[in-house]
Amino acid sequence: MASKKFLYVNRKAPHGSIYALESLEVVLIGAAFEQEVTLAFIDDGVYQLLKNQDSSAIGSKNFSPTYRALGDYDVNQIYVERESLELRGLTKEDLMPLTWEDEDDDWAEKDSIHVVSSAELAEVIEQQDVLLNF
Amino acid sequence: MASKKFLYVNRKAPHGSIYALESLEVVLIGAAFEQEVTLAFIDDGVYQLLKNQDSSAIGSKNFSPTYRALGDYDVNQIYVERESLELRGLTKEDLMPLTWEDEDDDWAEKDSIHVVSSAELAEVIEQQDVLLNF
Amino acid sequence: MKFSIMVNEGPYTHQASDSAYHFTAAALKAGHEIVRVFFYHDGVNNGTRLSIPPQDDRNVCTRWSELGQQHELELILCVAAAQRRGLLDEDEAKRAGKNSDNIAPGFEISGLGQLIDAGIQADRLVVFGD
Amino acid sequence: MKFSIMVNEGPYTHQASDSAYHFTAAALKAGHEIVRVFFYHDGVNNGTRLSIPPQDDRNVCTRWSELGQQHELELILCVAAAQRRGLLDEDEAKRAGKNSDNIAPGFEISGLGQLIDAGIQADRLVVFGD
Amino acid sequence: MTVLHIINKSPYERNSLDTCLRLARPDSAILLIEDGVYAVRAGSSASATLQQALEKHPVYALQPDLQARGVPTESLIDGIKVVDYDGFVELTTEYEKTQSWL
Amino acid sequence: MTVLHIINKSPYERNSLDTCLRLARPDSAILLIEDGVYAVRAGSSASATLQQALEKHPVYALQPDLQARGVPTESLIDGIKVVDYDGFVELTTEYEKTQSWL
Repeated sequence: MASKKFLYVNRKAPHGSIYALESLEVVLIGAAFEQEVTLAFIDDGVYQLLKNQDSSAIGSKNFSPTYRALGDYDVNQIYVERESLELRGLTKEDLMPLTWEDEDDDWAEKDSIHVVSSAELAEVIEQQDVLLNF
Repeated sequence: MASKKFLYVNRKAPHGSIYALESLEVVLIGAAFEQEVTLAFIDDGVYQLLKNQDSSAIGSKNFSPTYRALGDYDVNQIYVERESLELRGLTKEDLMPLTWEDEDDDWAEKDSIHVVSSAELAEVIEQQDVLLNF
Repeated sequence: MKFSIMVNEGPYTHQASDSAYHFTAAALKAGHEIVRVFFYHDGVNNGTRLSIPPQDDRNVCTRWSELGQQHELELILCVAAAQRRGLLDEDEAKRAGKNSDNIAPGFEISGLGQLIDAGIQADRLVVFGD
Repeated sequence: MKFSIMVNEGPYTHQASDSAYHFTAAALKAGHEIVRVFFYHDGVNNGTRLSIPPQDDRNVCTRWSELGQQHELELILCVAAAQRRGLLDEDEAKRAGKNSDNIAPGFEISGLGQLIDAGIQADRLVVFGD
Repeated sequence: MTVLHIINKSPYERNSLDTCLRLARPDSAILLIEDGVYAVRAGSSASATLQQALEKHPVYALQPDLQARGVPTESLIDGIKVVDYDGFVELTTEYEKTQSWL
Repeated sequence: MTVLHIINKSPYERNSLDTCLRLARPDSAILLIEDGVYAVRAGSSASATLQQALEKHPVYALQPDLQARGVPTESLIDGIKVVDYDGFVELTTEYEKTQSWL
């Protein structure tokens, strides 16, 4: 079966609704399918990657640490739209560091997060075969 | 039991979601309770009152004519925010005519819809006892 | 003070039910009276006894049942909203010729009039939704 | 052409399920193949057999069942999403010690892998949601 | 690959149309469905945004959703094409993939 | 009667905060909960709106929701008061009714 390029488009804030958590569940399952996987975080979706999230006081599942495991699942193409960050007064430093180890480069630790312009993200979208929207 | 002033605040467009229809169901039931009832239509809520809605082609319940029955249930205080209409390129003429018959004025037919400014609507909100939000 | 609570969204999907739960628990702790918790729109989905959340997550539905039993709360699902969405008690299931029902202990199905009445009886009605 | 459809919202509350239904019916009418309809998030609530809509309204859940049986469609409810929200088939109900189940004829509960597979198998995946 | 962008939200309620326009490339089209069709009315504050969209993309609106909402065809901004569900299906075959801005 | 206005939506996603400010009278207060708390961050594009709000109304934000979302207390615009669920209940008793801008 030919490999397809899957893009997960995340546009919703976490905690207020379940879309972020259930999107992450698809990504983790999907990682087993040997397709090319890319994640995009746009609009309020960028809030999913904020540091220091701790949902213990609202009693819901604390899924924020799971993003850091994505690298181990070979999910390391993570695009964040710069315009969305800027509008919200955020920079890359406000996001969790997400990294992966490059097998082909002596397991060097590399950054999974690419902060890109709208124009660059539009190209990423263009290259995909399947778009899943959350 | 003391009579209370109930305000139904409608801010969502009809058809895309069920809130408008289920709000109307509360209003109709509530009309039997002998409380003072006022309806406010703000933001996309003003679309609920547009003329010529016909949901037959999407196969969902065509509840738009029900608004015209509100007068018969003594629901005749209907406030529409002017700013919300204007932003959407609408005027009162785009809305269904909603009327009631005034028992104390020889059953004269009167207009139920009051198009008001934000400031006037703020005063209407101020006067209420219970706010129900849809 | 007397509170009524309205919950407009189902379990897990929106935070509304969680926020309403924490608010209700805090109000009870502060000694306030809860006249009624009224579940409307998708809120009726909080009343299912068939939910099986993951073990590392809270059980939204059971939690309402337990708070209800502990404090003798009225947990009311709107009948019209519930029927549309497939939430039934034993009586209604029987009446409609359905071979099973799914509402959880402590929840009751009743009419929309209970919402208006909740607004009349309480000093404050607080609405949680999407 | 081969289509897969994803439905992310429950019956009645959002139009997503209606739009997906009309789209699927139109695609079938045009001679296209539907690989699978995958119900996720609150979309799993479309799979209940306990819904009793008012007589003057469409029956969203039954309509999916019927379209499915007519065209031998795969109507898949995501198991994780379904368990959270209280949608169970007989096997799962038994396994979890629940005394009733509620899924409608024609619907099947399966894993999230079926969504990925739907994306792989189909020429087009169309998503309907809120 | 060409994209059919699907917008189902009112432009007054959500930012999906704006975000779509920021990220849609010239060879892609826009389809307004559900509450997305409220954007089509000439003389509304969303019409400037839609005019902009029309300069770069074909824009379609779903007839059954217009009809349900009482948006008259004669109120439509010039250039918007109206389709039914059959046309919706056809559009998804003409473009290589769909992006639903939920 | 005084009103406690409750905002549970992100200012980037919905217009509830803007509408609330248009319709809130001076003797009313604003409480940000759930995704509404994203409005509090100094230096964001919503901060101008919130500054405006603070000139007319007491503004509160719910601590458990700030914490869940990783919004640090030191990033808050000056003047916003932080409350927990007990404080939320207290606020609803201090104001004569609540308006949830769903």
